[in-house]
Formats: sequence, C-alpha cells, structure tokens
Amino acid sequence: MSTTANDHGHDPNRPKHLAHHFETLGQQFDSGKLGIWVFLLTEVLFFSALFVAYTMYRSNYPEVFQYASQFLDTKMGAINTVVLLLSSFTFAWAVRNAMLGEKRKLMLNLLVTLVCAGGFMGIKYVEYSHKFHDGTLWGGNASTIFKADPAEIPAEIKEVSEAWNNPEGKFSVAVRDLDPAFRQKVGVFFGVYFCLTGLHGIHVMLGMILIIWLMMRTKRGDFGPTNFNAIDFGALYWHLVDLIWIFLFPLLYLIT
Amino acid sequence: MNLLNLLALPQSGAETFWFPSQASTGASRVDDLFYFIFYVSLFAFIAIVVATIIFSLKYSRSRVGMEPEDSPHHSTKIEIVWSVIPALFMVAMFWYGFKDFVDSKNPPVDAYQIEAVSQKWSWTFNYPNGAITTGGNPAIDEGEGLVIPVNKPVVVRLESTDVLHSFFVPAFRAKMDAVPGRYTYVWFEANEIGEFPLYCAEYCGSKHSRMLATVKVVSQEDFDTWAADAIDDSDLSPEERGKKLFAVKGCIACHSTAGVAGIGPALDGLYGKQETLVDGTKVAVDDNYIRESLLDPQAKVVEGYANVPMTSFAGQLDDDEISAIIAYLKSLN
Amino acid sequence: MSDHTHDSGEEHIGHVLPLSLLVKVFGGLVLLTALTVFTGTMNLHGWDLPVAMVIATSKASLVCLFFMHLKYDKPFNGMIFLLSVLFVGLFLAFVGYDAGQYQDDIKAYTIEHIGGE
Amino acid sequence: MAPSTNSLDRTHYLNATKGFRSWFMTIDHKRLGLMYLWSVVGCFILGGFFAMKIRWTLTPGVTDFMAQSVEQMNAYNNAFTVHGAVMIFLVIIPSIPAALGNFVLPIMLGVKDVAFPKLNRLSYHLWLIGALLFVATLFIGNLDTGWTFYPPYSTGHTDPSVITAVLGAFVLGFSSIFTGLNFIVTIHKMRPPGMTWFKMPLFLWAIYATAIIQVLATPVIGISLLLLLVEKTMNIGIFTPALGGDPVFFQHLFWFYSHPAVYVMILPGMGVMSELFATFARKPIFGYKSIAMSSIAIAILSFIVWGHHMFVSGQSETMSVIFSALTFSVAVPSAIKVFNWIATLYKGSIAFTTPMLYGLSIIWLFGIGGLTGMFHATLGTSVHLHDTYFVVAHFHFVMVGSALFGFIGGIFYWWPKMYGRMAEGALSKWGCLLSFVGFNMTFLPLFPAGSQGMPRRYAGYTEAAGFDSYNMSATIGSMVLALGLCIALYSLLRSFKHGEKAPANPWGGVTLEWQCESPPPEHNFDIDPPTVDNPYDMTLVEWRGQEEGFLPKNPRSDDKCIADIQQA
Ligand code: HEA
Ligand code: HEA
Ligand code: HEC
Ligand code: CUA
Ligand SMILES: [Cu+2]
Repeated sequence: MSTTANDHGHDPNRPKHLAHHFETLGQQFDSGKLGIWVFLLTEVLFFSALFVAYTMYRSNYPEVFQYASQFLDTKMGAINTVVLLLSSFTFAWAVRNAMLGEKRKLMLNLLVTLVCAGGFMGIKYVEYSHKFHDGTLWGGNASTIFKADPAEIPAEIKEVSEAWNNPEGKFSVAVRDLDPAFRQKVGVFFGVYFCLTGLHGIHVMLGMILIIWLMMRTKRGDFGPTNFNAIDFGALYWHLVDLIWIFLFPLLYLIT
Repeated sequence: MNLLNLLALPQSGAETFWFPSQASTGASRVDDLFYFIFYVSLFAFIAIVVATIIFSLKYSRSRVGMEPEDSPHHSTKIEIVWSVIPALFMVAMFWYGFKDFVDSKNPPVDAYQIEAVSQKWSWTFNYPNGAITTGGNPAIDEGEGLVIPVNKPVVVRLESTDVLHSFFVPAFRAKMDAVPGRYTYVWFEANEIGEFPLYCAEYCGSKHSRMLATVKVVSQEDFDTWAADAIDDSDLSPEERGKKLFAVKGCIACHSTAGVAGIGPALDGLYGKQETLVDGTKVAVDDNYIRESLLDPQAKVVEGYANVPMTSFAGQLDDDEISAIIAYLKSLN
Repeated sequence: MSDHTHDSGEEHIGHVLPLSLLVKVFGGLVLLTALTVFTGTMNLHGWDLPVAMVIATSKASLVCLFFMHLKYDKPFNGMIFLLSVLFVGLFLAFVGYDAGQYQDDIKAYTIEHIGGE
Repeated sequence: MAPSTNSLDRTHYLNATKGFRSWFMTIDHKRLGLMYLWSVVGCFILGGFFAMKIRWTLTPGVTDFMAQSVEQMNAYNNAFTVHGAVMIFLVIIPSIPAALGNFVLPIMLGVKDVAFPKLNRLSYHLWLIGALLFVATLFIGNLDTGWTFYPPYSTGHTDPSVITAVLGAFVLGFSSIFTGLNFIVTIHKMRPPGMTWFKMPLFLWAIYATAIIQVLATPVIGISLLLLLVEKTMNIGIFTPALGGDPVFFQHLFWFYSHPAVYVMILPGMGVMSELFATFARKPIFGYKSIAMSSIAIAILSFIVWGHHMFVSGQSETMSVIFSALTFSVAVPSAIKVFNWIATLYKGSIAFTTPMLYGLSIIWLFGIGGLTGMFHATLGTSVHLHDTYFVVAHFHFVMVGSALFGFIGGIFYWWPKMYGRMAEGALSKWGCLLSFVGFNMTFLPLFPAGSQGMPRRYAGYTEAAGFDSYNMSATIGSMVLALGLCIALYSLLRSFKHGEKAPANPWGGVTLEWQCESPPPEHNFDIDPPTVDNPYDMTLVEWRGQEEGFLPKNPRSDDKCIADIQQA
C-alpha cells in the first residue's frame, strides 16, 4: 500500500467496494459483522422489557395465562413457526449463494424468503382479525369480552362471547363465570400478547423491506464472492427475528 | 439558619441545620446515620480538596518549570489501599442503613391502624372506629388532617384512587408512595406533641405542590375524646353532613364551589339551573338529576366535559348520604 | 491488529456453509417444532415450561450456530450475543423476583376493590 | 515530517467544501462532531431558559403561594419537565460522546473516520428529528409529567404532548444507540497497528465503556417508552392499575435504562478529566490500568443498581436491600478514579489553563456530588431524602458540576484542534471561575433545603415552611452561574476573530490527535498511519514556544513509517 492516505482513491489494486476509511476488505467485513452483532444485542434488549413483563405476569398469574392461552390458535402458531423457519433456511442458503456468486439462485432464495415472510404476516393477519372480531383483546379496549363488568360488553360482541361461554366444555371456564379480577388479568395477557407479537410483526415487516432492497441490489449485480456483506448481515437480522419467534411460540401458544 | 450550625451534632427535639425536629422514634436513628455518612464524607472531601490544592500550589508550572521530576506512575499497593478503605466505610453505611430500614418497615404488632386514601390532591384518613378526616388543598379545604396519639406506633395503610402520590412527613423521617391498584404501608411512632407538615412527595399533576396537610400529634386522652367526637354525626344538619361528605368523598378534587370550572363543572348555584348536555339538550337540575350524576355520571354528560369521565359513586354513597349531598348543593345557591 | 493484511485484492472472507448442512439444520428445526407442539398438548405436571424452554433453546442454538455462522465466526461475536442474553436474564430475575414479593399487596387490594378470588 | 505551525489558509476539513449540503449531508466525523456540538449548546441554552424560569418562580416573594393559579402551577410543572427532559435527552447524553467523541475519537485512533460514517450521519439526523419532536411538544401542549414519565399519570391524565415527547425520546434513543455501536466497532476493529488495548488513551476507554452502556441500556428505554405510548393511546393495560397493570413495573423499566444513563453522562466526563490531568500535569496518568478498568467496572455494575431510585416506590424490601448494597459497588471504582487523578498531580508540572481549571473544579464538584450519592444509596437516609431537594442538589452536582463542566472543559481543550484558534485567556478563566462560584451558590443550599423536607417538583411553598433563604441563594447563584456560562461561550465565539492561531499541539498532549494539524486535514492524517506510543509519555514532546507549541522530540522521518516496517 502506498504511504499516503490521500491517494487511496488512485490505488489501482484497491477493490471498489472497499470504503475509504478501511484498510482491507477483511477489516471492513469484520467491522460490519461486529456492528451487526452489536445491533442484534440491542434488538435482544429491545424485546427484553416485554419478556420481563411476560415473566412477571405469568409467574404471578399462571392460571390466568393458562386460561387465556386457550384463545390462541396453536395450529396457526405452529404453521407460522415452520414458515418462518423455512424463510430462515432460504435466507441462509441465499448467503451461501452470494458467497459463491450464484446470482440467479440468490435471487430465487431471496424471493422465497420474502414470500414466506409475507405468508407469515398473512397468517398473523388472520389471527389478529379473529381476535378483533371476537373481542378477545387487551383490557382497555372497549370491545373486549374480558371487561371487568360483563354488563359493559357491547351487543355485537355479546353474541361471540356467548359462543365462548359454550357449554360443550371447550374452555375450562366460561368467560361469564370468571370473577372480575381474573377477567382483568386476562386482559393483561392479551396486552402482552399483542405487544409481543405486534413488535415482532413490525420487525418482520422491516425485514421484508430489507429483503426487497437486497433483491434490487442483487438485480443490479452488487454481490459477489468479495462483496456479500449486505446479504450476510441482512440474514443475521432475519435469523434473530426468527429466533424471537421460536421463543414466542411456546410461551404464548403452548401454555398448559 | 446559621451557617455555623452546619457541623452541629444531632440533638433531639430542636431543629438543626440539617433537619427539622425529631418528632418520631425513628428520626434520631435516621439523623445519626446521616451524620455518620456526613462526617465520613466531609473527611474524604476535605482530604481530596486539600490534596488537590496543595499539589496545585506546590507543583504549579510557574514554580517547578516545564519538565516535572520523576515520580512513580502506578502502585498496586496504594490502589488497593484507596479502594479498600472507602469500601469498608461503605460497608458500614450499608449495614446501618439496612438495619434502620428493616426497623422502619416492620411495625410493632400492636400498632394503631389508619387507612389513608390519596387522590388528586387531597388525603382521606379512615380511622378504625369509622371516623374520617381529610387533609389536602389548603386553599379550599380546611380538613383536619391526620390526627394521631403520641407515643403509640401507628401504621398507615396507603392507597390511591388515581395516580401515584407519596406520604411524606419530614419530622418523622417517614415516606412511602401510595400506588394505585395496591396497598403500601408506612409506620412511625410520634414522640412529640405538635403539628407537623405532611407533604405529597410524588409528582401527581397540577396541584402536586398544594397537596399539603398536617399531622396533629395529641396526647392519648385527647385522641380518644377526639375520635369519639369525630364519629358523632348526630348533631350535624343535612347540609353540614353533605359538606363533610363532599370533602371526604373527594368531590372537591374535581368540583369547585367557588365558581371556577375544574376537572368538572363548578357546583355552586347549580341547583334549579338548566344544564346543557353534550348532545345539546337541556335538563333541569333537580334531585333526580344530581342522584343520577352521582350513580351513573355518563348518562347525562355536561357540555364541554365529554372527554373527562366522572367516576361513578354507585355503591359508595347510600341514599341518606346522597340526600345530604343534595341538601348541601342546594344550600350553595 | 493481527488480521491486518495487505493483499486486499484476492483475500477470502466469510465461510461458506455446505448446502447439505443447511438442509439438515432446517430439518432438525422442523422436527423440534413438531416435538414442542406435541409436548405442549400433554400435561407434564409443572414441567411443561422447562421442557418447552429446553426445546426452544435447542432450536435457538441451531439457528445461532449454523444459520448465523456463530460456530465458524470470531468467538467474540458469540460472546456479545451471550452477553445480551445474560443481561436480559439479570433484568428478568430482578424484576420477576421483586414483583413476586409485592403481589400480596396487589391481591389484597384487588379482592377489596374489584372482588373475586 | 511533522506538522509545524498552523496555517488556517491551507485546505482543512472546515474549508474543504462549502455550502449547506456539504455540512448537512457530510459523513465526516469532524463536521458531524461540530454540528452535534452546536446543536447541543443550542439545546443547553433552551434548557437553561427553563431552569431560570424554575428558579424565578421559586424565588421568595415572586409568587404568592396561596394565590397561585392552576395555570401558574401548570406552567411551573411544564418548566421543570421540559428542563429535565431537554437537559438529559438532548444535552448531557449526546454532549461528550456524540460531540467531542465524534470529533476526537477517530483522530485519537489515527484513522480517517469511524467504522460506519453513514450510520454516524444517520445518528445525527435522528438526533435532529428527536430534537424537533421535543420542540414540537412545547407548542402542542403542556407537558408536565416530569422527565421520568411515570404512569398512570403520564398515560391517563395529561394531554397529547406526552406522545410527541415520548416519541422524541424514542428517536433520540436510537441516535444514541447508533453512536455507541459505531464507537464500539471503531475501537475494536480500527485501532492502528501498535495500539494495544492498554496503549489506548483513557478518553477512548471511557467512550468505550459509555458505548457499552449505550447499546445495552438504551434499547430498554426505547421499548419502555414505546409501551408507554401504546398504553396511552390504546389502553393496553400493562402499566395501568385500573386495567390490572403494574405502575411499579414501568419504574423498573425506566430505571433499568436511566440509572446506567447517568454513567453515560459521567463516564465521558471522567475520560476528559483523565486527559486533562495527564496533559496539564505533564506527567503520565497515575494508575492507567486502574482508571481504564474502573470505567469498564462502572459500566457493567451500573446495570444492577437501578432499584435505588425506587426505595419508597412499593418495590419489595428485599430488593431494596439488594439494590442498596450493589449501589455502593459502583462508588468504589469512582473513588479509584478520583484518587488517581489527584495522584497524577503529585510531582507534576501543573499548568492552570482554562480546561484544567474546569478539571480542578470537577474534583470539588464531583466530590460533593458523588459523596451525596452515598446518602441516597444508604437505605436509612434515602427514605427521608428521596424526592426532596437533596436529590436535586445531588444530581446537579454530578450532572452539571461534573459531566457538564467536563464537557465545557473538553470543548476548551480540543477547541484549538477544532478551529485552529486558541480560546485561552483571562476571559475564559473568569467564565470558569464565575460558573464555579455561581454553581455552588445555587446548589449547595439546596442540600439542607432537601433534608429539611422541601419536596421537589413543587411550584411553590409557604413562607412558614422555612425554605426562603435556601431558595434566595439558589436564585442569585443561578444568575451568577448563567453569567459565567455566557462568558465562557462568549470567549469561545470571540476566538474566531481574535484568538491566536493554534499550533498542532498547544498543550503538550501525546495522544494522536495532537500529531495532526490544527484544524485537521480532511482525512485527518497526511502521513499514514501515525506512530503509536505510550499515550501518556510526556517526554515525547517538548515545548518550542508560543508559535510552534509542543513538537516531537525525535521527529520521525517518512521512511520510518509503520506501514513500511510491516511490509518489510
Ligand atoms: C451524572 C450523573 C450521576 C452520577 C455520576 C451519579 C452518581 C451516583 N448516584 Fe445519582 N442520580 C443522578 C445522577 C447521577 N448520579 C440523577 C439524575 C438522579 C435523580 C433522578 C431523578 O429522580 O430525577 C440521581 C439519584 C440518585 C439516587 C436516588 C435518589 C432518590 O431519588 O431517592 C441514588 C440512590 O442511591 C443515587 C446514588 C448515586 C451514587 C451512589 C452515585 C455514585 O456513582 C457516586 C460515586 C462517587 C463518589 C462516592 C465520590 C468519589 C469518591 C471518593 C471521594 C472516595 C471516598 C468515598 C467514601 C469514603 C464513601 N443517585
Ligand atoms: C444536564 C442536566 C441539567 C442541567 C445542566 C441543569 C441545569 C440547571 N438546573 Fe436542573 N434539572 C435537571 C437536569 C439539569 N439541570 C433534571 C433532570 C431535573 C429534574 C426534572 C424533573 O423533576 O423531572 C432538574 C430539575 C431542576 C430543579 C428542580 C425543579 C423541581 O424539582 O421543582 C431546579 C431548581 O432549582 C433546577 C435548576 C437548574 C439550574 C439553575 C441550572 C443551571 O445550571 C442552568 C444554567 C444554564 C443556563 C442559564 C444556560 C446558559 C448557557 C449558555 C449561555 C451556553 C454556554 C455554552 C457553553 C459554555 C458551551 N433544575
Ligand atoms: C374524577 C373527577 C370527579 C369527581 C371525583 C367527581 N366529579 Fe362530579 N363531575 C365530573 C365531571 C368531569 C363532570 C361533568 C361530566 C358529567 O356530567 O358527567 C361532573 C358532573 C357532576 C355533576 C353535574 C354537574 C352539572 O353541571 O350538571 C354533579 C352534580 C356532580 N358532578 C357532583 C359530584 C359529587 C357530589 C361528587 C363527589 C361525591 C363528584 N361529583 C365527584 C368529575 C368529577
Ligand atoms: Cu399527590 Cu403529589
Ligand atoms: Cu441511579
């Protein structure tokens, strides 16, 4: 390397995707990698408050959580888990493609990842809209069937709530038989549920934007064996989103 | 406040530079601990400041020239010394602080129990015999405040109907937050007869600084007579009873009786008036309207107050009490 | 820095994972999901949560080690990740313990003011 | 070749390109540093305005307590909330790390920029957005929750200004996270060959420790505020007791960030202190390793003490005891630092320059601020002192007296590097002196006011309460303090025209930033990379008079460049 810094720009051996303030591609890659890992650490802590809320309420009101979890659809949750795992797999594959310079396969894998992500959100949407329809919502929402005072349940929800009160014994206790304090905490469960899955959903959507951006760059031919950082780092982010779901699924859907 | 008192040793009773008078059994322990930390800190502070000044004067560049003479750059021994010595003092601070704290949290079993309900911006104190006093905003309310017997441990169970408040009596060195949705406790044993300020020490909105009350410490005999008197409503007229309820039930938190709109409308001159509701209709204010306003406030909401619901008093006021309040409101015309 | 090299032109960065490995990991993950759904329907007498967490943690480790390349990466990156988990753990332990301690005051209040239990 | 006298006419980072865009869209860490600097100073003046409003309201005789109207009280509540929030989120947290850190860190490392220059720019732009949201709150409503935003007051009982304020703080959080992330990576991956961890200047250690806190703690305030926001707008019920939530839980979340955040404020200040004491005593810093490691210790330990803000909040007694004990553990590394700085003075050659005066003031001010922390950490006394002016005095001593004075000292120290002009002289020294005196007049009397029982966040007090004399002194003191700060600012601004031209190394520092010219060229170093040695071996440079400042004793020649040695 030449002795003065300022003629880096003219150095014919200098790879074009090496930024001016780095010495080598290795340094640039390592820096980016460290950076993304530190970012993932901030993400973990970002979610932490909600996990703490979850633990706090669950450990003190285990029976509430057990009861309320029945309202979640385990099948949908399980399908979504697999969908997300699949997307993680294709993204990991995409990183391999990028490293090997397989542009077509890279594009395809990114596309599959995107489709999975969309599928995940779609299923999530179905789940959410059921909940909104039934009024199985958080405590302060006017239409929740878990309002402390059953008299306050609006008419259009009454019907649904009667359904939840089914005598066939699908639920351990019918909603109307719950005491008010219990109802209130069920509202808290849904508060935690919506915050956790909502925040996770936002991360999935941000990830989708990221994937689209990566696809555009792939099309432009940006990536190759010495320049795949963006794909690699994007994948790391995506895996983290997957990781969080891996915990959310049993914590929310599988309480017995 | 004389500056020379800065170093004055703790005394019982009288006010010192640092503290108001010690009016509870716990106060002297807090003060002693405070002075212990104070003297340790003062010593450490003087040591570092004096060292800094001496070094600055002795080794100033104008005196020693540009290049200093050689001196060591580190010394593990001395590092250990100046970590361990402060650490030992800190262990002592922690230990005594911990012991005091445990005492201040564990009331004797025979303590006298009072329930304090806080709301914006006043206190309501419920006594075991059913007596109720209030204390709060000095501008509109001359509530009696908290009345307690001297030389008797008292536990105050705190609760809040709206936001966080904090029960703080500097003379007792006692403080505890009132947290909505749960109970908290504070206890003390007053050992001095007199009146002491009670502050709200947790920010609670506009009139946080007005949430003042007094703690009146009286002899046991005086207390007993007072408590017996306090539950005797028989000599009160319905208006007087209503006025008392108006304070005790916290209506004053939202309603002025002096024509100023607060969180809710002012209530003087209301009775018999035509009131405009949010939907534009008009209703006459009569007994039934007021009763409804108390039991189901959302049924008829006054124009301009659509966003601030009044809390329902259903279950909290019986018919007699409602009648007393109506009588009181009538008397405000 | 030790990894300071000067032949910036053709140096090799990153670690390519064989496709077969990726497939195996994915398969493992799906199996574990099936397992957790299965154990979730059983009554394990109080062991439900630990079992579910052990399974979830194994899944998470698979993702971390292979999909996220931690196995082949600089150990420091993995340490950062563990650090975050450690701090969340501390946070959780302190707050969780604290909340448990004062629940009685909440329950007493709830019974008196809302009713139930 | 060593840079000798400075010539402001040559091309350097300030005049390399021109125009608004060349600044606003720059990725040059030096320009970003300066933009942070001036933005922070602007916010400081805004926060200072509200401080004066607080002090004015509390002056005895100015407001009649009994006749105070609700509007007046609301205005007061708004004043301390905006004051606290602006000073914390917009001033003191970004002050040293983002402003000075950005400017100096890469140069101290002998590199051309931070690891992610674009992210750095994004940080600044996020900061701007956050600041704008805060300014918007001033017009949207009467923000009056206190800077702590405790529910259920903040969620249930106030106007929508809480929403913008909380959003603002949320965005600022990300700005802070990205800055920290950038610095961690830069320090890890870009140290020049030869600069081992223990050859790193202590300022970098401090910034590194700060960055650890920033990335670990700030996300938690982000999510807490976000939850507060949904709680307020959608009544989720996690914090609201009426819906079964727990308000104490919010306090846990809040302080899990906000306690470590106080060390985000002080650690960089301590880093500046270490540089100042070494340079102006012209002596290697005493106990380099202890100072470095104590920074890291403080950063880690700061995460397990947050509950000391909650001793009377309804937190369980057991937890309070644990938190109290842990709190003291942070005090030990702080003590180590103080003692090491003083030991550095011993047998030194101490120059009383303006930055050093700030440094010496900090010994006094941090001594008081830190030691009064002990009264709060001790359970027995803390219960009485909590939420009184004793706390207010404590935290102003540490935040204003130590962190902010450290910031200003740092500005004066690196000012010649930033602008190539000296801001040194009688005027700047008067600024420091007046600030010091005014500061003590303001906040010393507030200690006894607090222990006598004056609660904080009170819009007034009766005369009978007996707090008049303390408040009188505080008000007068705050005016002296304001005057001192204005003089300091004026002496800086004056130097643009009247300041002497600064040599590359006016003070005699041996950290790398003094090896490049003042002001630095666009890419920091014309020779690359600079030689790395013990950063505190003061014998490496010698005084050559006013014009040239300090110069290396054995100037290296170009052929001894490290890069070439390595290649060989
Ligand atoms: C820069 C910011 C900063 C710093 C550095 C500190 C430093 C410390 N703080 Fe402070 N603190 C705040 C900012 C800061 N604080 C703020 C903003 C609040 C209020 C927030 C609010 O409610 O709005 C607060 C409130 C606060 C409380 C809660 C008070 C209450 O509300 O009841 C407590 C309780 O423990 C506390 C403790 C400490 C301790 C133990 C230290 C220690 O780190 C200090 C260590 C230093 C020393 C001890 C001095 C040097 C050592 C020696 C000279 C050696 C000799 C020493 C001995 C022998 C003891 N602080
Ligand atoms: C870094 C943080 C910081 C800073 C610098 C200050 C500075 C000051 N503060 Fe503040 N303060 C807080 C943080 C800070 N404060 C916090 C967090 C609270 C709690 C809020 C709450 O309860 O929610 C608080 C609360 C608070 C209160 C208690 C209010 C109450 O509880 O009722 C008081 C009362 O006296 C006060 C006073 C002052 C004064 C007089 C100054 C003076 O030092 C200000 C002087 C500054 C100026 C007048 C501006 C002039 C500046 C220049 C001209 C620029 C100079 C620039 C350069 C030299 C580069 N502050
Ligand atoms: C939380 C605040 C709050 C409290 C406490 C409160 N009120 Fe109200 N009150 C309101 C509000 C707001 C309105 C206007 C909206 C409405 O009509 O419901 C109102 C309306 C009224 C009205 C109708 C006024 C009119 O102009 O027509 C009466 C009468 C009344 N309150 C009496 C009381 C009494 C008696 C108490 C105490 C037992 C009380 N209130 C406690 C907030 C409160
Ligand atoms: Cu009630 Cu402050
Ligand atoms: Cu703290």
